[in-house]
Amino acid sequence: IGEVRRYLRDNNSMRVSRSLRDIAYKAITAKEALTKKFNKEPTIEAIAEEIEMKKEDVLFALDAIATPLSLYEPVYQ
Amino acid sequence: MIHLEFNSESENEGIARVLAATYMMKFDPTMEEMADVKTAVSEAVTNCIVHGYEDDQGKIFMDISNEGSVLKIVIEDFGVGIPDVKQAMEPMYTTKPDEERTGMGFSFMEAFMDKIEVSSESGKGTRVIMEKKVTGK
Amino acid sequence: MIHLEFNSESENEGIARVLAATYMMKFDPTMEEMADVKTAVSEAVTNCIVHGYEDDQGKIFMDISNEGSVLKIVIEDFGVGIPDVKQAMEPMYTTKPDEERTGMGFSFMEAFMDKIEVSSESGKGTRVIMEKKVTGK
Ligand SMILES: Nc1ncnc2c1ncn2[C@@H]1O[C@H](COP(=O)(O)OP(=O)(O)O)[C@@H](O)[C@H]1O
Ligand SMILES: Nc1ncnc2c1ncn2[C@@H]1O[C@H](COP(=O)(O)OP(=O)(O)O)[C@@H](O)[C@H]1O
Ligand SMILES: [Mg+2]
Ligand SMILES: [Mg+2]
Repeated sequence: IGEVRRYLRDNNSMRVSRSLRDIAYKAITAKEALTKKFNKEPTIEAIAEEIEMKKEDVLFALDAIATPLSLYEPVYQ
Repeated sequence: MIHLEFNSESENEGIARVLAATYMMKFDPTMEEMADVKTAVSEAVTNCIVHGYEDDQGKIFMDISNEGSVLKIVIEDFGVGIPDVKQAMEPMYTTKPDEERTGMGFSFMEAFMDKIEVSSESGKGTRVIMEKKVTGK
Repeated sequence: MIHLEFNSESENEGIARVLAATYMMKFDPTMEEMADVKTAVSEAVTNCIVHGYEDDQGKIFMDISNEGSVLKIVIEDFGVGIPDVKQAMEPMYTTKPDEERTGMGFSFMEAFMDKIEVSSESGKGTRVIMEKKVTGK
Protein backbone atom coordinates (compact mmCIF):
# COMPACT_ATOMS: atom_id res chain seq x y z
CA ILE A 1 0.00 0.00 0.00
CA GLY A 2 2.97 2.29 0.58
CA GLU A 3 3.69 1.55 -3.06
CA VAL A 4 0.20 2.59 -4.05
CA ARG A 5 0.71 5.81 -2.21
CA ARG A 6 3.97 6.60 -3.94
CA TYR A 7 2.53 5.59 -7.24
CA LEU A 8 -0.46 7.89 -6.86
CA ARG A 9 1.34 11.13 -6.21
CA ASP A 10 4.70 12.74 -5.83
CA ASN A 11 5.65 13.28 -2.28
CA ASN A 12 4.66 16.88 -1.77
CA SER A 13 5.55 18.42 1.51
CA MET A 14 4.88 22.01 0.54
CA ARG A 15 2.31 23.71 2.77
CA VAL A 16 -1.10 24.18 1.22
CA SER A 17 -1.16 27.77 2.47
CA ARG A 18 1.92 28.61 0.44
CA SER A 19 0.67 26.94 -2.71
CA LEU A 20 -2.67 28.72 -2.39
CA ARG A 21 -0.93 32.07 -2.45
CA ASP A 22 0.71 31.14 -5.73
CA ILE A 23 -2.58 29.97 -7.22
CA ALA A 24 -4.39 33.08 -6.06
CA TYR A 25 -1.75 35.30 -7.62
CA LYS A 26 -2.02 33.46 -10.92
CA ALA A 27 -5.82 33.57 -10.77
CA ILE A 28 -5.90 37.30 -10.27
CA THR A 29 -3.41 37.91 -13.06
CA ALA A 30 -5.46 35.68 -15.35
CA LYS A 31 -8.66 37.43 -14.34
CA GLU A 32 -7.24 40.78 -15.36
CA ALA A 33 -5.91 39.46 -18.64
CA LEU A 34 -9.20 37.74 -19.53
CA THR A 35 -11.20 40.81 -18.58
CA LYS A 36 -9.13 42.92 -20.96
CA LYS A 37 -9.29 40.34 -23.71
CA PHE A 38 -13.06 39.77 -23.69
CA ASN A 39 -14.12 43.04 -22.17
CA LYS A 40 -16.18 41.29 -19.51
CA GLU A 41 -15.53 39.58 -16.23
CA PRO A 42 -14.47 35.93 -16.66
CA THR A 43 -16.10 33.16 -14.66
CA ILE A 44 -14.09 31.22 -12.08
CA GLU A 45 -14.15 28.28 -14.45
CA ALA A 46 -12.65 30.32 -17.27
CA ILE A 47 -9.93 31.54 -14.91
CA ALA A 48 -9.24 28.00 -13.74
CA GLU A 49 -8.96 26.80 -17.32
CA GLU A 50 -6.59 29.62 -18.21
CA ILE A 51 -4.16 28.75 -15.43
CA GLU A 52 -4.78 25.00 -15.72
CA MET A 53 -6.01 24.50 -12.20
CA LYS A 54 -9.16 22.91 -10.81
CA LYS A 55 -11.88 25.48 -10.14
CA GLU A 56 -12.20 24.16 -6.60
CA ASP A 57 -8.54 25.03 -5.99
CA VAL A 58 -8.99 28.50 -7.46
CA LEU A 59 -11.98 29.11 -5.21
CA PHE A 60 -10.03 27.89 -2.24
CA ALA A 61 -7.02 30.02 -3.05
CA LEU A 62 -9.08 33.15 -3.50
CA ASP A 63 -10.74 32.57 -0.16
CA ALA A 64 -7.48 31.91 1.63
CA ILE A 65 -5.97 35.24 0.63
CA ALA A 66 -9.06 37.29 1.43
CA THR A 67 -8.53 38.69 4.91
CA PRO A 68 -11.61 39.83 6.81
CA LEU A 69 -10.58 43.44 6.24
CA SER A 70 -10.53 43.09 2.48
CA LEU A 71 -14.03 41.64 2.55
CA TYR A 72 -15.63 44.78 1.26
CA GLU A 73 -12.91 45.45 -1.25
CA PRO A 74 -12.38 43.43 -4.36
CA VAL A 75 -11.07 40.06 -3.17
CA TYR A 76 -7.52 40.89 -4.15
CA GLN A 77 -6.94 44.66 -3.63
CA MET B 1 -30.09 20.79 -0.89
CA ILE B 2 -27.28 20.62 1.60
CA HIS B 3 -27.51 21.26 5.30
CA LEU B 4 -24.63 22.29 7.55
CA GLU B 5 -24.60 22.46 11.35
CA PHE B 6 -21.78 24.06 13.29
CA ASN B 7 -21.00 25.77 16.58
CA SER B 8 -20.95 29.53 17.00
CA GLU B 9 -17.16 29.79 16.83
CA SER B 10 -15.64 32.41 14.63
CA GLU B 11 -13.38 29.90 12.85
CA ASN B 12 -16.52 28.26 11.47
CA GLU B 13 -17.50 31.44 9.68
CA GLY B 14 -14.86 30.71 7.04
CA ILE B 15 -16.13 27.16 6.65
CA ALA B 16 -19.69 28.32 6.00
CA ARG B 17 -18.43 30.90 3.52
CA VAL B 18 -16.36 28.40 1.52
CA LEU B 19 -19.21 25.87 1.54
CA ALA B 20 -21.56 28.42 -0.03
CA ALA B 21 -18.93 29.35 -2.61
CA THR B 22 -18.36 25.69 -3.43
CA TYR B 23 -22.07 24.99 -3.83
CA MET B 24 -22.53 27.86 -6.26
CA MET B 25 -19.71 26.70 -8.54
CA LYS B 26 -22.23 24.70 -10.56
CA PHE B 27 -23.63 27.98 -11.90
CA ASP B 28 -20.24 28.98 -13.29
CA PRO B 29 -20.16 32.25 -11.34
CA THR B 30 -17.86 35.21 -11.78
CA MET B 31 -15.45 36.15 -9.01
CA GLU B 32 -17.70 39.06 -8.19
CA GLU B 33 -20.83 36.93 -7.79
CA MET B 34 -18.88 34.58 -5.59
CA ALA B 35 -17.53 37.45 -3.50
CA ASP B 36 -21.07 38.83 -3.08
CA VAL B 37 -22.42 35.55 -1.76
CA LYS B 38 -19.43 35.03 0.51
CA THR B 39 -19.84 38.48 2.00
CA ALA B 40 -23.53 37.91 2.65
CA VAL B 41 -22.91 34.52 4.28
CA SER B 42 -20.09 35.97 6.30
CA GLU B 43 -22.29 38.79 7.65
CA ALA B 44 -25.19 36.50 8.46
CA VAL B 45 -23.05 33.92 10.26
CA THR B 46 -21.11 36.59 12.13
CA ASN B 47 -24.41 38.02 13.35
CA CYS B 48 -25.43 34.61 14.74
CA ILE B 49 -22.12 34.31 16.57
CA VAL B 50 -21.78 37.88 17.83
CA HIS B 51 -25.40 38.83 18.49
CA GLY B 52 -27.41 35.60 18.52
CA TYR B 53 -25.25 33.80 21.04
CA GLU B 54 -23.15 36.65 22.44
CA ASP B 55 -20.80 34.99 24.93
CA ASP B 56 -22.65 31.67 24.80
CA GLN B 57 -22.05 28.75 22.51
CA GLY B 58 -24.82 27.51 20.29
CA LYS B 59 -25.66 25.77 17.01
CA ILE B 60 -25.91 27.52 13.68
CA PHE B 61 -27.69 25.88 10.72
CA MET B 62 -27.08 26.71 7.09
CA ASP B 63 -29.17 25.31 4.22
CA ILE B 64 -28.09 25.83 0.66
CA SER B 65 -30.28 24.97 -2.30
CA ASN B 66 -31.24 26.25 -5.69
CA GLU B 67 -34.14 26.46 -8.10
CA GLY B 68 -32.63 26.71 -11.51
CA SER B 69 -30.01 29.42 -11.27
CA VAL B 70 -31.52 31.02 -8.16
CA LEU B 71 -29.32 30.23 -5.18
CA LYS B 72 -31.08 30.12 -1.82
CA ILE B 73 -29.25 30.27 1.49
CA VAL B 74 -30.93 29.98 4.88
CA ILE B 75 -28.88 30.80 7.99
CA GLU B 76 -30.41 30.21 11.38
CA ASP B 77 -29.50 30.48 15.04
CA PHE B 78 -31.38 29.61 18.22
CA GLY B 79 -30.11 32.49 20.29
CA VAL B 80 -31.54 35.68 21.76
CA GLY B 81 -33.52 36.79 18.71
CA ILE B 82 -34.21 40.30 17.45
CA PRO B 83 -37.04 42.24 19.15
CA ASP B 84 -37.55 44.68 16.24
CA VAL B 85 -36.39 43.26 12.90
CA LYS B 86 -37.32 46.35 10.88
CA GLN B 87 -35.19 48.58 13.07
CA ALA B 88 -32.30 46.07 13.14
CA MET B 89 -32.20 46.11 9.35
CA GLU B 90 -31.80 49.87 9.11
CA PRO B 91 -28.40 50.94 7.81
CA MET B 92 -25.96 51.75 10.63
CA TYR B 93 -28.27 50.42 13.32
CA THR B 94 -26.25 48.35 15.77
CA THR B 95 -26.70 47.28 19.38
CA LYS B 96 -22.94 46.84 19.78
CA PRO B 97 -21.48 50.20 18.70
CA ASP B 98 -18.50 49.76 21.00
CA GLU B 99 -17.15 46.58 19.40
CA GLU B 100 -16.19 47.72 15.92
CA ARG B 101 -19.62 46.72 14.60
CA THR B 102 -20.69 48.98 11.78
CA GLY B 103 -24.41 48.27 11.72
CA MET B 104 -24.03 47.53 8.01
CA GLY B 105 -24.37 43.75 8.05
CA PHE B 106 -27.98 43.59 6.89
CA SER B 107 -27.35 46.39 4.41
CA PHE B 108 -24.56 44.36 2.81
CA MET B 109 -26.76 41.28 2.65
CA GLU B 110 -29.43 43.36 0.93
CA ALA B 111 -26.95 44.93 -1.45
CA PHE B 112 -25.17 41.74 -2.47
CA MET B 113 -28.14 39.38 -2.69
CA ASP B 114 -31.37 39.81 -4.70
CA LYS B 115 -33.67 39.12 -1.81
CA ILE B 116 -33.42 38.84 1.96
CA GLU B 117 -36.06 37.87 4.47
CA VAL B 118 -35.43 37.98 8.22
CA SER B 119 -37.66 36.37 10.79
CA SER B 120 -36.94 36.30 14.48
CA GLU B 121 -38.52 35.70 17.84
CA SER B 122 -37.10 37.02 21.11
CA GLY B 123 -35.47 34.19 23.03
CA LYS B 124 -36.06 31.68 20.20
CA GLY B 125 -33.61 32.70 17.51
CA THR B 126 -33.23 34.28 14.11
CA ARG B 127 -33.54 33.01 10.55
CA VAL B 128 -32.21 34.82 7.50
CA ILE B 129 -33.29 33.66 4.02
CA MET B 130 -31.32 35.04 1.11
CA GLU B 131 -31.63 34.51 -2.63
CA LYS B 132 -29.52 35.45 -5.58
CA LYS B 133 -29.71 34.63 -9.25
CA VAL B 134 -26.25 33.50 -10.34
CA THR B 135 -25.61 33.63 -14.06
CA GLY B 136 -21.87 34.00 -14.51
CA LYS B 137 -22.41 37.36 -16.19
CA MET C 1 -17.47 19.73 15.23
CA ILE C 2 -19.32 20.37 12.01
CA HIS C 3 -22.05 18.24 10.54
CA LEU C 4 -23.05 18.15 6.88
CA GLU C 5 -26.09 16.46 5.33
CA PHE C 6 -26.49 16.06 1.61
CA ASN C 7 -28.19 13.89 -0.99
CA SER C 8 -26.46 11.01 -2.73
CA GLU C 9 -25.78 12.95 -5.92
CA SER C 10 -22.35 12.77 -7.43
CA GLU C 11 -21.98 16.56 -7.59
CA ASN C 12 -22.09 16.59 -3.79
CA GLU C 13 -18.98 14.47 -3.58
CA GLY C 14 -16.92 17.54 -4.48
CA ILE C 15 -18.69 19.60 -1.84
CA ALA C 16 -17.88 17.08 0.89
CA ARG C 17 -14.28 16.97 -0.25
CA VAL C 18 -13.87 20.75 -0.18
CA LEU C 19 -15.54 20.97 3.24
CA ALA C 20 -13.04 18.51 4.71
CA ALA C 21 -10.19 20.41 3.07
CA THR C 22 -11.48 23.70 4.47
CA TYR C 23 -11.82 22.30 7.96
CA MET C 24 -8.27 21.00 8.03
CA MET C 25 -6.74 24.33 6.98
CA LYS C 26 -6.43 25.22 10.65
CA PHE C 27 -3.62 22.66 10.93
CA ASP C 28 -1.65 24.35 8.15
CA PRO C 29 -1.39 21.03 6.32
CA THR C 30 1.02 20.03 3.57
CA MET C 31 -0.25 19.42 0.05
CA GLU C 32 0.19 15.72 0.61
CA GLU C 33 -1.80 15.63 3.84
CA MET C 34 -4.61 17.53 2.17
CA ALA C 35 -4.58 15.32 -0.91
CA ASP C 36 -4.70 12.25 1.34
CA VAL C 37 -7.77 13.46 3.22
CA LYS C 38 -9.52 14.57 0.04
CA THR C 39 -8.95 11.18 -1.56
CA ALA C 40 -10.24 9.32 1.50
CA VAL C 41 -13.39 11.49 1.71
CA SER C 42 -13.94 11.13 -1.99
CA GLU C 43 -13.75 7.32 -1.82
CA ALA C 44 -16.03 7.09 1.22
CA VAL C 45 -18.69 9.41 -0.21
CA THR C 46 -18.56 7.75 -3.62
CA ASN C 47 -19.17 4.40 -1.91
CA CYS C 48 -22.30 5.76 -0.22
CA ILE C 49 -23.61 7.04 -3.54
CA VAL C 50 -22.65 4.11 -5.76
CA HIS C 51 -23.09 1.15 -3.39
CA GLY C 52 -25.10 2.41 -0.41
CA TYR C 53 -27.95 3.86 -2.44
CA GLU C 54 -27.30 2.34 -5.88
CA ASP C 55 -30.03 3.81 -8.08
CA ASP C 56 -31.96 5.29 -5.16
CA GLN C 57 -31.60 8.71 -3.59
CA GLY C 58 -30.74 9.00 0.06
CA LYS C 59 -29.06 11.15 2.70
CA ILE C 60 -25.38 11.11 3.48
CA PHE C 61 -24.03 12.54 6.74
CA MET C 62 -20.50 13.76 7.28
CA ASP C 63 -19.11 14.83 10.66
CA ILE C 64 -15.74 16.51 10.92
CA SER C 65 -14.02 17.19 14.21
CA ASN C 66 -10.59 17.13 15.78
CA GLU C 67 -8.86 16.40 19.04
CA GLY C 68 -5.72 18.41 18.99
CA SER C 69 -4.12 17.73 15.64
CA VAL C 70 -6.01 14.48 15.07
CA LEU C 71 -8.66 15.02 12.42
CA LYS C 72 -11.71 12.75 12.62
CA ILE C 73 -14.15 12.29 9.77
CA VAL C 74 -17.30 10.19 9.98
CA ILE C 75 -19.19 9.43 6.76
CA GLU C 76 -22.50 7.63 6.97
CA ASP C 77 -25.30 6.43 4.73
CA PHE C 78 -28.61 4.73 5.42
CA GLY C 79 -28.61 2.48 2.40
CA VAL C 80 -28.24 -1.24 1.74
CA GLY C 81 -25.33 -1.88 4.10
CA ILE C 82 -22.43 -4.31 3.74
CA PRO C 83 -23.10 -7.97 4.63
CA ASP C 84 -19.40 -8.83 5.18
CA VAL C 85 -17.28 -5.81 6.08
CA LYS C 86 -14.02 -7.72 6.37
CA GLN C 87 -14.36 -9.11 2.87
CA ALA C 88 -15.46 -5.74 1.46
CA MET C 89 -12.29 -4.14 2.80
CA GLU C 90 -9.97 -6.58 1.06
CA PRO C 91 -7.91 -4.96 -1.70
CA MET C 92 -9.53 -5.41 -5.13
CA TYR C 93 -12.76 -6.78 -3.72
CA THR C 94 -15.70 -5.18 -5.49
CA THR C 95 -19.32 -6.13 -6.06
CA LYS C 96 -19.47 -3.95 -9.16
CA PRO C 97 -16.56 -5.18 -11.30
CA ASP C 98 -18.34 -4.17 -14.51
CA GLU C 99 -18.62 -0.46 -13.73
CA GLU C 100 -15.02 0.67 -13.64
CA ARG C 101 -14.87 0.08 -9.87
CA THR C 102 -11.41 -1.02 -8.83
CA GLY C 103 -12.17 -2.46 -5.42
CA MET C 104 -9.46 -0.20 -4.02
CA GLY C 105 -11.62 2.39 -2.24
CA PHE C 106 -11.17 1.00 1.26
CA SER C 107 -7.50 0.31 0.57
CA PHE C 108 -6.97 3.97 -0.31
CA MET C 109 -8.78 5.09 2.83
CA GLU C 110 -6.53 2.81 4.87
CA ALA C 111 -3.42 4.00 3.10
CA PHE C 112 -4.12 7.70 3.32
CA MET C 113 -5.57 7.91 6.81
CA ASP C 114 -4.05 6.67 10.09
CA LYS C 115 -7.10 4.74 11.16
CA ILE C 116 -10.33 3.53 9.60
CA GLU C 117 -13.25 1.78 11.23
CA VAL C 118 -16.20 0.53 9.22
CA SER C 119 -19.47 -0.59 10.73
CA SER C 120 -22.48 -1.65 8.73
CA GLU C 121 -25.75 -3.45 9.01
CA SER C 122 -27.59 -4.97 6.04
CA GLY C 123 -30.55 -2.82 5.12
CA LYS C 124 -29.65 -0.15 7.69
CA GLY C 125 -26.57 1.55 6.28
CA THR C 126 -22.84 2.00 6.62
CA ARG C 127 -20.63 4.21 8.77
CA VAL C 128 -16.96 4.87 8.11
CA ILE C 129 -14.86 6.54 10.80
CA MET C 130 -11.46 7.80 9.73
CA GLU C 131 -8.71 9.56 11.65
CA LYS C 132 -5.49 11.22 10.66
CA LYS C 133 -2.94 13.22 12.57
CA VAL C 134 -2.29 16.37 10.57
CA THR C 135 0.92 18.13 11.50
CA GLY C 136 1.96 20.08 8.42
CA LYS C 137 5.17 18.03 8.25
N1 LIG D 1 -28.66 36.64 14.55
C1 LIG D 1 -28.95 37.71 15.32
N2 LIG D 1 -29.38 37.53 16.59
C2 LIG D 1 -29.68 38.59 17.37
N3 LIG D 1 -29.58 39.87 16.97
C3 LIG D 1 -29.16 40.10 15.71
C4 LIG D 1 -28.82 39.05 14.83
N4 LIG D 1 -28.44 39.59 13.66
C5 LIG D 1 -28.54 40.92 13.80
N5 LIG D 1 -28.98 41.26 15.03
C6 LIG D 1 -29.24 42.62 15.52
O1 LIG D 1 -29.33 43.50 14.41
C7 LIG D 1 -28.38 44.54 14.52
C8 LIG D 1 -27.89 44.96 13.15
O2 LIG D 1 -27.17 43.92 12.54
P1 LIG D 1 -26.10 44.28 11.43
O3 LIG D 1 -26.77 45.09 10.37
O4 LIG D 1 -25.41 43.05 10.99
O5 LIG D 1 -25.07 45.25 12.19
P2 LIG D 1 -23.95 44.88 13.29
O6 LIG D 1 -23.74 43.40 13.28
O7 LIG D 1 -22.74 45.62 12.82
O8 LIG D 1 -24.46 45.36 14.60
C9 LIG D 1 -27.31 44.01 15.43
O9 LIG D 1 -26.59 45.03 16.09
C10 LIG D 1 -28.11 43.14 16.41
O10 LIG D 1 -28.73 43.94 17.41
N1 LIG E 1 -21.42 2.59 1.70
C1 LIG E 1 -21.51 1.35 1.24
N2 LIG E 1 -22.69 0.71 1.18
C2 LIG E 1 -22.79 -0.55 0.69
N3 LIG E 1 -21.74 -1.27 0.25
C3 LIG E 1 -20.52 -0.70 0.27
C4 LIG E 1 -20.34 0.63 0.76
N4 LIG E 1 -19.02 0.92 0.67
C5 LIG E 1 -18.43 -0.16 0.16
N5 LIG E 1 -19.31 -1.16 -0.09
C6 LIG E 1 -18.99 -2.52 -0.61
O1 LIG E 1 -17.61 -2.75 -0.47
C7 LIG E 1 -17.02 -3.04 -1.72
C8 LIG E 1 -15.60 -2.51 -1.78
O2 LIG E 1 -15.58 -1.09 -1.72
P1 LIG E 1 -14.33 -0.32 -2.33
O3 LIG E 1 -13.09 -0.86 -1.69
O4 LIG E 1 -14.57 1.14 -2.23
O5 LIG E 1 -14.30 -0.78 -3.85
P2 LIG E 1 -15.29 -0.36 -5.06
O6 LIG E 1 -16.07 0.85 -4.64
O7 LIG E 1 -14.35 -0.05 -6.19
O8 LIG E 1 -16.17 -1.53 -5.33
C9 LIG E 1 -17.96 -2.43 -2.75
O9 LIG E 1 -17.86 -3.06 -4.02
C10 LIG E 1 -19.31 -2.66 -2.09
O10 LIG E 1 -19.78 -3.97 -2.29
MG1 LIG F 1 -23.50 42.24 11.64
MG1 LIG G 1 -15.32 2.50 -3.74
